[in-house]
Amino acid sequence: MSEQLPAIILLAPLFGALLTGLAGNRDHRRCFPILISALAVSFGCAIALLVQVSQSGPIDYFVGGWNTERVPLGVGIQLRIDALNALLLVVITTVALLTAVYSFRRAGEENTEKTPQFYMLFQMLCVGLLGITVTADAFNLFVLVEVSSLTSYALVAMGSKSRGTVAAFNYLIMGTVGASFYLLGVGYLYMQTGTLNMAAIHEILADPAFGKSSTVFVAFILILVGVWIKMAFFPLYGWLPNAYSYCPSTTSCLLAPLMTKVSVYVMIRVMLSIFGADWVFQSLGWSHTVVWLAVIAILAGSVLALAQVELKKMLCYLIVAEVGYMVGGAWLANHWGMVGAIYHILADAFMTLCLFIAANIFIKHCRADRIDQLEGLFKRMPLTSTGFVVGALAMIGVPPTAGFFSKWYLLRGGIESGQWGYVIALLVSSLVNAVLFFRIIEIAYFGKNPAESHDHAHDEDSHQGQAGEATLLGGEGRPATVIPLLITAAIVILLGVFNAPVVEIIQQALEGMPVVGAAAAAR
Amino acid sequence: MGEGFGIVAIIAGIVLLVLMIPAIYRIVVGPTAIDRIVAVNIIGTKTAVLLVVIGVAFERVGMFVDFALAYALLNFVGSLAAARYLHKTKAMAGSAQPADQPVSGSGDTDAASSSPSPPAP
Amino acid sequence: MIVPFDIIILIFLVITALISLRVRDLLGATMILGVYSFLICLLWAEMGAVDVAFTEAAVGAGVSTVFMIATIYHTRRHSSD
Amino acid sequence: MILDLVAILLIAAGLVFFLGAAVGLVRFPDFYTRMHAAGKGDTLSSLLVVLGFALHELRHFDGSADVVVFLKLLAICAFIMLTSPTSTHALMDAGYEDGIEPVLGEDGENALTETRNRRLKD
Amino acid sequence: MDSVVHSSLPLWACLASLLAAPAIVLFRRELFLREATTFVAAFVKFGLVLAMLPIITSGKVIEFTLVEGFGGVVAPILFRVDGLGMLFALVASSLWIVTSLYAIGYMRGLHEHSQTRFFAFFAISLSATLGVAFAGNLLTLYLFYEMLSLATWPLVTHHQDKEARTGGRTYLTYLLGTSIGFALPALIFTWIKSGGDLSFAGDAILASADLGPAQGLILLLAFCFGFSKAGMMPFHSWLPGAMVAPTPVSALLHAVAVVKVGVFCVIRVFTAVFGVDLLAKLGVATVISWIAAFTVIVSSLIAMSQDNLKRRLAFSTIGQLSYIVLGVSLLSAHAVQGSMMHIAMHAFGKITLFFCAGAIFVATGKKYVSQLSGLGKTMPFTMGAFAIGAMSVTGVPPTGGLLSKFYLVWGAADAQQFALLAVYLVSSVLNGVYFFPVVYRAFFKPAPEGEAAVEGIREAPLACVLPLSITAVGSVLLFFFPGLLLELTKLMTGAQ
Amino acid sequence: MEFLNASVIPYFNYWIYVVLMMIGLHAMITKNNLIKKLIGMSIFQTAIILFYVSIGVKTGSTIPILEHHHDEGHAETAHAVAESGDHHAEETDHEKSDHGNNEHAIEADHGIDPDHFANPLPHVLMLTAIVVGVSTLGVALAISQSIYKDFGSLEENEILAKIKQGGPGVDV
Amino acid sequence: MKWFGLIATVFTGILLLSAVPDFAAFGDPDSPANGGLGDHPSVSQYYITDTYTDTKVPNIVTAVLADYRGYDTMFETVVIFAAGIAIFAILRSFSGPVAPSHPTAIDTSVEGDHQRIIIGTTCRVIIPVIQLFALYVVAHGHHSPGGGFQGGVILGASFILVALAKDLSAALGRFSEKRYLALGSVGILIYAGFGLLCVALERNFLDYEILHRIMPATDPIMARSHSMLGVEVGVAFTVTAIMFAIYANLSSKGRLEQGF
Repeated sequence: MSEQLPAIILLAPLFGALLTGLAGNRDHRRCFPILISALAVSFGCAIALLVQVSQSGPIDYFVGGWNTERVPLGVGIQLRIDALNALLLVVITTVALLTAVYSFRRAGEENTEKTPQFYMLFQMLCVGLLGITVTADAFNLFVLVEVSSLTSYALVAMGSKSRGTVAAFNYLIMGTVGASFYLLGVGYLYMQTGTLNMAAIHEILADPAFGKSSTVFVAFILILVGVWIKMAFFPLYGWLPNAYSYCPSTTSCLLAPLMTKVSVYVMIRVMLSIFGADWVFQSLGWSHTVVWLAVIAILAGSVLALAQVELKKMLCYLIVAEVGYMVGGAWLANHWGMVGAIYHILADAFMTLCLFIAANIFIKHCRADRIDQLEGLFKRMPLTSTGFVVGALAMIGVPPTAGFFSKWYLLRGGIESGQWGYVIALLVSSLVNAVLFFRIIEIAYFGKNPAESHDHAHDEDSHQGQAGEATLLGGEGRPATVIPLLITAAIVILLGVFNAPVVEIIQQALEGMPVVGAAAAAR
Repeated sequence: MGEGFGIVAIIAGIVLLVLMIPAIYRIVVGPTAIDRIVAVNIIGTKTAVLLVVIGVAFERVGMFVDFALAYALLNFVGSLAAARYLHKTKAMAGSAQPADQPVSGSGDTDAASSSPSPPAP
Repeated sequence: MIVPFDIIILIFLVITALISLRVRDLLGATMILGVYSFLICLLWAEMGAVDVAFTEAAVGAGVSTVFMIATIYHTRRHSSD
Repeated sequence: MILDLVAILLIAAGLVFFLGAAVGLVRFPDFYTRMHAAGKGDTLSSLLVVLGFALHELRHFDGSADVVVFLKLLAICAFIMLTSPTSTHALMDAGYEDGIEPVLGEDGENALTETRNRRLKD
Repeated sequence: MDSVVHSSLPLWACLASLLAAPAIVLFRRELFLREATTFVAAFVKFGLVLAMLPIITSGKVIEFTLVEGFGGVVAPILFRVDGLGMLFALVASSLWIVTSLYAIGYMRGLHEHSQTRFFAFFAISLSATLGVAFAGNLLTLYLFYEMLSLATWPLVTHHQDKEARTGGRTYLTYLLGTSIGFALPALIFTWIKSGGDLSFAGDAILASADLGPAQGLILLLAFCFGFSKAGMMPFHSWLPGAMVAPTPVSALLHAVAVVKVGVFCVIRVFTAVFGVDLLAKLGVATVISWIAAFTVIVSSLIAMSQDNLKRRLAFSTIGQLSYIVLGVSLLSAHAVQGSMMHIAMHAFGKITLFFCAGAIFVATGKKYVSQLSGLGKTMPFTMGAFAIGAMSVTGVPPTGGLLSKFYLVWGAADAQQFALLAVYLVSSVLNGVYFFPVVYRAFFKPAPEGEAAVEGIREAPLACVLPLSITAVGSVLLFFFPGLLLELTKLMTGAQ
Repeated sequence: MEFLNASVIPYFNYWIYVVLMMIGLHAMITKNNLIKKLIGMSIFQTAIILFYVSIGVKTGSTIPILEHHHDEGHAETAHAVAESGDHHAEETDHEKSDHGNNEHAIEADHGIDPDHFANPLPHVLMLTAIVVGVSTLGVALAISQSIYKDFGSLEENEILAKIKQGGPGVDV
Repeated sequence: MKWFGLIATVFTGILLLSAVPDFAAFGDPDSPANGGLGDHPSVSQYYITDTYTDTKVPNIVTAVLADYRGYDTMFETVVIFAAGIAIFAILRSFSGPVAPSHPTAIDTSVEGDHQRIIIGTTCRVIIPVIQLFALYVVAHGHHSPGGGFQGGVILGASFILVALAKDLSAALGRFSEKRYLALGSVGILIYAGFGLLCVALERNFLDYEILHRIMPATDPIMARSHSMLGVEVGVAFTVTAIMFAIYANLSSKGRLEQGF
């Protein structure tokens, strides 16, 4: 059975979604256990795969049994799991699982009669993201991107906020353009190579004859732009802030950590597995331009975040800046930059999750989403605040959180490749983050008379009819929301403290690659 | 496309396509939506025919006839929807006549399930 | 592939695409999009992509126009551009 | 061979009718008359063309497959004959409901209004 | 270093107070238990540090790896105790006991709010301080350095009013800004240059790196300004701002822990990152010397003009910190030794002064120098201790300050830097100029009208007076028994 | 004219695809009405499909469905292969190596000339793309209805103005 | 925005056109995509020459769709299903008084009546034919163009036609919400179930070959062929259900009452 894991990891949430559809409509309480068990199976598979991969190297899985012994490569669809996507699988399943726990009852409150549908979309989104991660077929990736996008449009539009619907429409238009550009790029590649399998394309493109082919060049631009739209890279970020800040809280917890990160993964996958590091960094010679774009993205994201008064929107702009980190890191064209970018994917997923869960709890309990309305929160919900502070510190890059170490590797990459603009942008953005978060922490820490607001909190709770519910501390949210937050905070710290094994796995994934491999980096 | 009849098919097809130009002219010029819809209807019907023509040109009519058939059947749906749209918006704008009993159009009908129409003011 | 068909249909396609975007009456625009999809179907067929053409026929003639009309019915028929 | 000849004749006839429909579509003054040209000419021309090709399919009458294709083509004819007038009718009706005024006859009476009035009386 | 002992003692010493923090929160309703926890933690911590002392004095080094990294990726989180670290840890942990006692008196005396939070974060700050003292490599050092900045923020802003908010904002802006903006890139640059080695063990990290003078200068400046807790101008103004904190905080943290962490880091940078040899070769340390000298003089001059007692002390601290930095940058053995000793000497002296300032505030509510007239009569113990502290900081016998200043001056002479030697002397005079008027005013000026009615001794609570007496006595004792300090500092400089 | 012959005529499909794509993209970006945007989106997606299908065209080829007369001769081969059961894999292996070495040998073996049939792969891919397109269209229409319900308009500028005003029904 | 759009469009156009001269000529059978590159034979050549031996399905597109790239197709079905659920999630409204913006009366004018008779009769004739034909398309996908998706859309369109000819509630009477949601799930369940069955028999996902063990009287190759039919049926289920679901929701603003 263990060799079937690459398929099962996807099938578990898929069947979960179908079962939710079949069984959940009658009784909404059945949805949650199905969700949790499906995601737990996925999570188990992801862990098993990570162990397997880190011990015995990449796994190839041929759907339909069309393996290379029978047919040429590319006839069937191949799934390939190497260290890189095994890590990402673990991240996706973990985040999904934590969000699922967070969604307990919350989802029911937010989508009263559509809970089963919400959970179905939730699980199908996971299917899409996991599928994007495991596939080794360029077109299959497109299909799965569409699965994930379509579900995310719906998840964003499901909310009760009317602005969320408008945001969803923009998201849909931009997302379609992005996916279409990607599809077109794959078409160009197919035209030049006659295959859709990433490894096969890579093999063909390795021929120096393609170094100057304008078709391949345009294909690369198209794919890159498409993926950039999907990840909200700076000039193309327009859809993100509204979509993530006006959607239901569970959705934002799920989308914000995962969607952009998976897109960054796709970019790295395309760069390394389809075009090859050699071609991208040496034949193309664009590293400097893209890194400067990333610098602009980082600075713009930070500045825009600084200008926001709404908490979630501010976080959204920070995502834009963080995307700049990752794109810049990946394009530094050296080992540590790439390691940093990949490590930052992992770190940022958890950081963002942490901040979004905390922000959602804050917003729910304050009934307000502006930063200056958060006064005195720390007194009321110390645990939530702890989670928030951990996320904030990670975002700033304070050791020993994961955010520090990703910045550490990125900076090393930046210094080594002499991209001083990037280094400075990274530092400036850290400082801006510090300003941003301490502004919030200050407001939440100072605030008005805590005793008063404490009583007020009780009022609110009883008003919402949750008075009977067990809460950890007086004004704290319900355990199902606070526990995932604390787990995430713990992960953020642990991922930082134990970054060495993770980095080792990343290095294993990059092994043997021409520009970004560890061997290439060794002087 | 070798055989003699392929040529006939191609010529017929070209003529059909060229004769679509008036329809497209009508689409461009309008003046009303329903004029356009009529032209669309014509092009739709002709598409079904053209599919058969293409099939003959490929010498594989058997493969094309299926969806020419599908076209002939489904082409109807678009026009019907447009017509119904115009009807309904008209009904909305104009005065509504007293309720009639629902028409039992198709055999296994269900007058009960079609929800009773609220009496118009 | 049948070259004369190809060229004529492609020219028609561009024309219909432009018109459907020009027309301010959304109902008309939708119907013209229907024509566009008929032509596309013909194009696939003459390029030998029968399955694609069949799908386009089913989708274009059967459902997508109807979806759009249903939406226009519930929203507004007139567009400002 | 004769079959082919008949087929070509039918196709040619169909194209001629279609020409008529096309000319009518462009030249007629109002919606109803255009509809008239389009509805009738279009249906008939389609029928004739498809019938022509159907006859062609009977050219070597040996395998059953060809007969199936022939029958399917006939079915296309049948359905065009069924649906095209129906949609013409529906559109005509819709056009009337939409408030398109026909060009009036000599006596200044709108023919459709007249029918309508008469039917209301019944 | 010849022999290395592997032991988890440093970890436990570090954790002792960190683990106390949750306990303090847990006992937030039982005041006695809460304070007892603080005390127990303080004593345990001090005990653990003392337990390590024999090992260190016997010339060994304690190492403990908390999280194992691996070759070249990133340094492990590593504890390593050597003479300098031991010295600093001794000072910090011993003074914590005293400060705890003082804090209880102070906080209760003023009926402060949120005392639980205060004690908890205090404990965490101490952990971070010891973490810095025991850090075995640059990464661990940076980690605890940042932890300290963050953990002291709630203490600085304890009052939660507008002034506290401003002070806290300045505090974090300076500390985080410089550490992220300067220290972090410097760290990473060091990491690259050294080929992945950040450990303090063995030769200096950059000893064998190829580094041009310009690069070296930039790196050195980045480090010195990056660790801006050392208070070098122009990154000094957080320190006066942080005086809004309750006095125990000012006393322990801004006279001992936080600021000394800054200079400790700078010393580490000089000795363990660059190494004296490399700096001598590059000849860039003079720049730091002159910046430090400038800071010394200017801060003394500013201190003279301050009326707020705590602010005056703060500027004095800035000057004294730069003494230490200046000493290290002289690169002569005696000056370095003097610098290390001055950490301890100044700590005892300055904490006494702060305690006194706090005690005055608790007893009379007075904050300004100009209000202190005649206070020597009502608060003789406090003002006596103040005099001793002032003597120590100025360097008047029989107080410990004299010894360290002596070594510093000696070192300056060794280094043939007579201008800098003059700076030391002039600034000592200035120290006297801004401290002794306070003493004079307290003892010899008559109390202002209207307050004179109070007769007899009216001291602050015993919990306040006792600690300040202890530290004052400590200052004097250090003059007579400096053996341990000399031994520890020799351990460090002896190798050079 | 030379330019036409050299660059336009052989690539006519590709030129038109670019034109359609530009039309669609322009509409998606600049049109004010949401439904118009969606019309643009449809055109845009169709352009891509056109591109793909054009890749797969071979001059003089027929549709990718095997013809009847192949059926008879070939069915036997298939049966033979099937009967050999477990040897199946080896046999295809053998075929594959043949395939790599000499295409003509294959033609002789199977009687299927790959140039005789249009390339099926783009068709398969585009089936999927059409499906995706219609699904996206459906969702987009649903979202537009939902927007209309909230804002009473489908014009982008009106919606933005209403959001800015924060009128009734708009939660900020 | 207008200028930005124009610039972006023109830029994209120039970018795309810049590569066009580099393309293989239109219709070239030896282009990389069609004929392969040097010693890399193109995948499509393999499909054309070997599909029949591998699967015994003459329609290469169907074979590639449902077998070689069956994984894609499964997710394509999931996309459809997701769209259906998405539209349900966005539009469906359960509560609230029926306060339609338009009077929803069935058109009851005399003309309307008249029209309904004509259209109704036509539809009554045509709908069964369409449905039958749809089933034929699904079943005959191996030999002629068609298959689950096309058949499903046609079948869905037939229900839409019912709704158009009468009204939505009539169509819902035949194909209720509960039914179509279930049918949509079941369709994918069938598809994925075929795959999972292969996994259960210790082969890779969607490796239909092994199913000959449980299918009576088949060999591995025919098992592929039959399983393809099976998954096509699954696709048809989902597509039918979802196409109608989308229409039903769109045409009634999610109320599933009278509708459009």
